[in-house]
Amino acid sequence: MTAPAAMIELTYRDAMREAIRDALRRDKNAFLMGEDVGRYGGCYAVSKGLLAEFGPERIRDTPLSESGFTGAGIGAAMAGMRPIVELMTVNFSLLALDQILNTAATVRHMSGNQFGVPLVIRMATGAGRQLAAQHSHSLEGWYAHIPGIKVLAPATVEDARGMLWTALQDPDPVLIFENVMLYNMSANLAADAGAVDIDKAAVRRTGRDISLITYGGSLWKTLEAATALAAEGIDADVIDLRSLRPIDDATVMTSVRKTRRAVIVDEGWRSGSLSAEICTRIIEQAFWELDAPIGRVCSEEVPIPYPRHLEIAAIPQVPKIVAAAKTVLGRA
Amino acid sequence: MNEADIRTILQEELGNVAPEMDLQKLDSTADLREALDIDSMDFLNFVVAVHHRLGVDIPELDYPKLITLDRAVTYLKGKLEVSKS
Amino acid sequence: MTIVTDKPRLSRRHALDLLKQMIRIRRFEDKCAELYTQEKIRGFLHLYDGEEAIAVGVIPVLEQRDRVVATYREHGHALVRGVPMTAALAEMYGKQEGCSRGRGGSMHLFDRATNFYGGNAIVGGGLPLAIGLALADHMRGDDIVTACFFGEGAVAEGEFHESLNLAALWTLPVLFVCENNLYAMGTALAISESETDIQRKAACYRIASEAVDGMDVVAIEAAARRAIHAVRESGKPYFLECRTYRLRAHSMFDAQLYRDKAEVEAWRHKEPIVRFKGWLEASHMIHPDDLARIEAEIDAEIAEAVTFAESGTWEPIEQLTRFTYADSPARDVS
Amino acid sequence: MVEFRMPSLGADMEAGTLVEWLVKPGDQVKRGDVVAVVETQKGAIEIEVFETGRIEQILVDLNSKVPVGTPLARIRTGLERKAGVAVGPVPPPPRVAETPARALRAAPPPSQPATTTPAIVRVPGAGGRARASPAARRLAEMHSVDLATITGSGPSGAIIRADVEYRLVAAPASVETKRPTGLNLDAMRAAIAAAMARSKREIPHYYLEHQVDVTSCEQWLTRTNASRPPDERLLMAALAAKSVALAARRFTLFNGFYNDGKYQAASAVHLGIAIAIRGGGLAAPALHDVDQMPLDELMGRMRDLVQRTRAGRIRSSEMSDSTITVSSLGERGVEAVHGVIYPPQVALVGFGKVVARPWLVDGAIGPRSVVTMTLAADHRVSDGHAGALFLAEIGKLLQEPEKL
Repeated sequence: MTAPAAMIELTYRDAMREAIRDALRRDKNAFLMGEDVGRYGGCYAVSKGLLAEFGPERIRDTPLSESGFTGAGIGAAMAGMRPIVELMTVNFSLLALDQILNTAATVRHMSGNQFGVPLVIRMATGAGRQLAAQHSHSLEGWYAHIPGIKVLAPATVEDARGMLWTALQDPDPVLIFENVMLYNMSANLAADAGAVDIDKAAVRRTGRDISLITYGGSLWKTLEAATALAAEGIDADVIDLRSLRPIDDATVMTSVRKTRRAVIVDEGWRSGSLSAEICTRIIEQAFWELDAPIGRVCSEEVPIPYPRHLEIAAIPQVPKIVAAAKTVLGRA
Repeated sequence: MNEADIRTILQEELGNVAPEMDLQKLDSTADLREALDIDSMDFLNFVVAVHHRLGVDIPELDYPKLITLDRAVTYLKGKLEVSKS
Repeated sequence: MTIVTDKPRLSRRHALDLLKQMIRIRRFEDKCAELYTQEKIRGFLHLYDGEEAIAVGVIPVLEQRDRVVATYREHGHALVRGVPMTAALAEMYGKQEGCSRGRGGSMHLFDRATNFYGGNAIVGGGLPLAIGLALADHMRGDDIVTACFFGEGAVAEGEFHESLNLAALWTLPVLFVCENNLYAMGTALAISESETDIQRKAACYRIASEAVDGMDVVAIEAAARRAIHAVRESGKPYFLECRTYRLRAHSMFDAQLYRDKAEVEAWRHKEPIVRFKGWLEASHMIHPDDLARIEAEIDAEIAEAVTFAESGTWEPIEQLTRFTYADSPARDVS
Repeated sequence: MVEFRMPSLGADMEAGTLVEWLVKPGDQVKRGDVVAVVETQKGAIEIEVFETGRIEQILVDLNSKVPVGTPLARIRTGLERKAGVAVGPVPPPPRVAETPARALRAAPPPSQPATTTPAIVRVPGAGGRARASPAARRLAEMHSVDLATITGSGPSGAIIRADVEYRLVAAPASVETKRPTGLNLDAMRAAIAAAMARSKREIPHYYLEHQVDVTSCEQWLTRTNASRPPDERLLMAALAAKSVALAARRFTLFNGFYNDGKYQAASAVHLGIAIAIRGGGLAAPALHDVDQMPLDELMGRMRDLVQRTRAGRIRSSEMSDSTITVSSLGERGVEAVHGVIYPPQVALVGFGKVVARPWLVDGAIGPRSVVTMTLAADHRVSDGHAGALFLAEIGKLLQEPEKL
């Protein structure tokens, strides 16, 4: 039995920075490009200190030209580089949606497999910092709709540390969504923690009575809700999707077939959301095992408001998750 | 799925096929056709139900092994073991 | 016709080759139009009649290792760059023998062998792509030039300005070739741009630029030699505005309500093939049988391409999802 | 000679209106010349010709709207076609109706799996738990019905609401008392008595008997059932019923109703199946159009009918419109049954039990399986001779079970 690896405590932000540093050290073709990633140290301080270590060529500040530098990332990837494009937040990614959809996701199929785009795009997502409507979107579901790209939602420090390297090895574009509320979260991690898989969901808590299915920033609220439910004798399975495209159906269905009840927690707006897709898949694949309609806890269908009390009311919270679970269990 | 389970399932299905009869007094060694006045149609319905409930195939050649409740239970227990291994 | 004196190398052989390349494009586009009216080619079809001098003048000056990014009006560029006429026509038929496996059609010709990064149907969409290709070469210190072709319509897109800025800011080896044919589909230049002298826009990003008579293949070639040499030496971008004119409609289904016939007729006398052939005849560098030979060779090549496309095969439906991802299995129509 | 046709200028262009000819018969034209102007939804478009030659004849007059591909003029080319290769029509893609993209929305080509909707995964209920729809489960809970005692008729054997409803109709009381209160045997006894009395009073019965070799039926049944799961297996009763129905369609004197002093032949064959109910009781519900019913379907319906009759779940509509009845005493009865006709019907065919008999086959004696078939018929409508032919026909049909 070798001695257990030394454990270190680090934040989600530190873990992502370490992932970038590790990638750039191991692959000379890898480089980071985005607004304020260099001298400013990154809007969320993820890339702080990297400029000094790797220089301006590989920690490349860009003008505010999301379509331009995202397209540049795509071109560089097609020519053999391994770019990590940081789009600061999903809110600004809308200006690069054409490059992501019409070129990155499409060129391999449309060119008859002559050109691929081994590119990683990282962006922050989610509400909770009172940034109001234009800076608080959760649009992972939009991107998870597009064939040709993969979409990840690291919710834990371990995933923040481990997903990037695996994503960089993928021959196709991979989008990584980092919920803004997670950057300051800290956890213990093995000092030598490395790459993790990017296509399997994880069972973060096991229980027999109900399946709570979620991803990204909502994971921790869901786990808190599961603890509250346990106090009332309700034992919940908590599934962290980790990959939003492809979705790990097998893990979801195994859980639902066991518990026969499900609640999906998704910070996107309800209509046409990722939770709607997961609901449909459960009905298609596990209808005969269900004992109650599937519950959903999503953001209210409103532009996210500035005032704190309204923002809290607008997005999923622990009490809402607990209530939804009890309704599904017929014990509301 | 032990013997008792199989026996209850068989009794329930016999109840479906011959609802008019009172199964409590059924002698488990008696020929079902006599005891419950079962004809070939009833017997086929019985085989169909057991097939669905236990998921085992029952070829026509094995029908004689289901003539009494006890023999049916032993036969089906053997079949279930085979299909599980 | 400006006779550029510092042009020692306009040998007869080279002149005939330039003429043949232009006629080859013109007759290929003509055959595409015919095949479109017979419903063999579907979708959108944008033909290059009148602008041939630009592709023929610029692309041969590039090296094999250089990269080319074009637009949906890219038949001429593809042919001159070396995409086989058979594969290009089969692509327009939608056959899997096409250069993009039949999946792209006329607007999306791709060819890895010649570093031809496609047609792109999004106006301006190719510019950031070209920036990225050049960024990779720049970071690796590779002596490679990326030539990026686009129409004057792209100038109105944000991506045009973002890309020129990045190219200059990061010293990227990009040759921007603007094919200014005066019309963005149905919108004349004068009603879409405040500054219609397109090449002046490059100055805002400190990019060297010049405008060239797009109807003079010799002038284009000379400018291309200068531009590509400059890009290769300095690693800096260069902006070439080629002033040309589109003789056919924007696409096949266009009543051309936005311009009058007299204007089009006027340009027919100034188009690159008429001018270059006239100049060659005046300077006795071409004999009548040269032309006959050139046309016969081209017609034979076109006939072979049509036969190749006609006998091409449809990609099986089972392959539908293949290459959505690098490793997606063939039979996965979920 | 070549035809100049209305060109297609776009996928969404079905037709064009020729508004101007720029050439006339006799004019010389060459490839690329503009020869006409066509009005489309996008405006007037000049049309070029791709042939070189002389206009022979104009085929379409001005301002007529014609579909794409319509010949507009004939051109005498005279010389071999210079540039073009005889461009034959592109063989339409084997499975792709129109352009590949549109085909995806067309019916999926045959070679593809029938539909691309993900099949609902048929996973056996986890842990032996009955697979039931929410609707079925809720109803069962309301009436404390044990789902495990119900065989489902839903997809892949799942229990659906209708299955629970049936169970409730049959035994609304608690499970222990096995007597189906839905079935009032005394009332039934009275009804049978009345019918039989009326039949004997009004109908001059005559009886015929006919022994039939059913060995080929038995062998065919054994062979057929060997490869079938239980719920698709067939029984002799089904062969008997089908042969009676087929014969009844031909011998119309035995398939109809006698009312108010006259006989009315029935247009269809609704076969009454006589089913004995344990503890006394008899019912003969009808199966409709048995003569046109495939054997497998007939067997399924007979099994369902027997089970529902025993459980007292027969709809009144099923009781009244038989056109002829067949009665079989099953394996443990006697060789022959001379039944009583159910008024207003005019015939009843009976089947005794199948017995092994020495039988003359091609001159040699050998063991054969034999059944005694009987006919009770209404002498007001038919005579013995017709009855004999009717019975013989049934016997003949039973010699070729595979044709039933």
